[in-house]
Amino acid sequence: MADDTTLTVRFFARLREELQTDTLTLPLDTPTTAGQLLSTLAQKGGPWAQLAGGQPVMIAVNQAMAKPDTPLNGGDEVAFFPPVTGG
Amino acid sequence: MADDTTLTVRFFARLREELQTDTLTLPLDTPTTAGQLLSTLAQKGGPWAQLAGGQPVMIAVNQAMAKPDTPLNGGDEVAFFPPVTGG
Amino acid sequence: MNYSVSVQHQDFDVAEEYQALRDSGAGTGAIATFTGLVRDSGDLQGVTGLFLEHYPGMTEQVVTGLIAEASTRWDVRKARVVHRVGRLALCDQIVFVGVCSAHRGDAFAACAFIMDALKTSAPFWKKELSGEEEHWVGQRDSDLARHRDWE
Amino acid sequence: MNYSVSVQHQDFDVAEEYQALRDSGAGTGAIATFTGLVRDSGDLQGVTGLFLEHYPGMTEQVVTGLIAEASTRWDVRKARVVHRVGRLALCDQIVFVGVCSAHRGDAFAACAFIMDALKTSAPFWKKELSGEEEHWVGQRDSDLARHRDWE
Repeated sequence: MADDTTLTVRFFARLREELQTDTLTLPLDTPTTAGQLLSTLAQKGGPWAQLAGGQPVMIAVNQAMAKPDTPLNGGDEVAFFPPVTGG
Repeated sequence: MADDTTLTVRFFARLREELQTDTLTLPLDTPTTAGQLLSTLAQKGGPWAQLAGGQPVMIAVNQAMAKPDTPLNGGDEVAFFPPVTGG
Repeated sequence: MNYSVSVQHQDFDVAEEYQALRDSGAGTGAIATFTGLVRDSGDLQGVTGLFLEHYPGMTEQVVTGLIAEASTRWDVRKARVVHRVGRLALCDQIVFVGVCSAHRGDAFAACAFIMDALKTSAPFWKKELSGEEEHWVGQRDSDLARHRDWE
Repeated sequence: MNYSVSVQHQDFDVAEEYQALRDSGAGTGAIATFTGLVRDSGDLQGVTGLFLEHYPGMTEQVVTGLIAEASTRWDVRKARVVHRVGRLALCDQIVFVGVCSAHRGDAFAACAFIMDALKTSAPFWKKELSGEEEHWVGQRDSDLARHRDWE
């Protein structure tokens, strides 16, 4: 459950499968950005390392497209996913 | 009934109504063109005069779009009509 | 390439037309359709109906030629054109154009091309009816320009 | 402007969608529709089905935004988008986009714009299935280029 001191992080499609994770709830101690969060997650190693480079990762913050320098606030929902391919 | 010595001449839409004619069968004595036929018909006067100028008249010969200099042969079907407005 | 053209007095059923287009093989990824309806304003305001006339025989040849031209320019797996003639009421269906292609770009382009080209080269004429008033519709410069844009 | 967006597992009925679009008032002269189907070849050959995933909540917002953008650029009297998710078989319907306008140019443009923009900005992901094989589809440069062409 997201509140003012946590972030909800969601993964979709190939990323969801490779990270074997669809949702994480993380404490938000200090101001950060979507890009910094990606770097932090990449340090978990294994399949998480791909978040630091390689295949492109798209970012949404509160269900709107965002960029690596988009600031994150407590309670935000952040999502990481591959380029979209619907239709 | 068209045969080798006659032309069938058809009129459509506004022209058909104003000329009060949908089909004419004319003898074809000498080689002619669609444009010459238009001039000849315009000489009938009254509403026929419009065929010599004024509003644009489109021409088809044997059911394909044609031009004033398209030659006419015995047995041909010639049609005169206003610009098309379907769809 | 599979195609069919009908000019008819009776109404058409878009559901049936669409089902026939869907039955065009597993290579079809895209179906684009267009339907034209009788609107309440054209050259006249307060249009209550239309009367449509055509040149039987020539119409079918011209429309078949437009479909053939579209299929040389784009991937067209199946194409269908239905055009009504006679007296139509407000909101009635006038024309249907449907195209199946492998990809959406081809389906949209071929469908729009056939419709635009039909407007300026198929021998149909439209008379607007508004109460007692009747008015043969004039050709629109915008229609000629849309057709030229495909050249 | 009247619009509606659905993301659903179940199939949709183009006949029903078309009837709802027709019911858009006597000012509508043109209805353009697009339907996407599961094709037998994509990144893989011999595709037997697809699995489609989306981001619930964000998808609806993005697609609604695309319809709103289309309606600032063209006359849009009614617009409808249906997109399926989950497991789909060969030849199944994937997506429907329908637009009503006064004129055909606006209907075609708005319908094609919504479809092209959806492909590159709505959070849907497609996995191709071919027998035992599974493959997440990559974004196509041609799709990005088609979306940029509208800018």
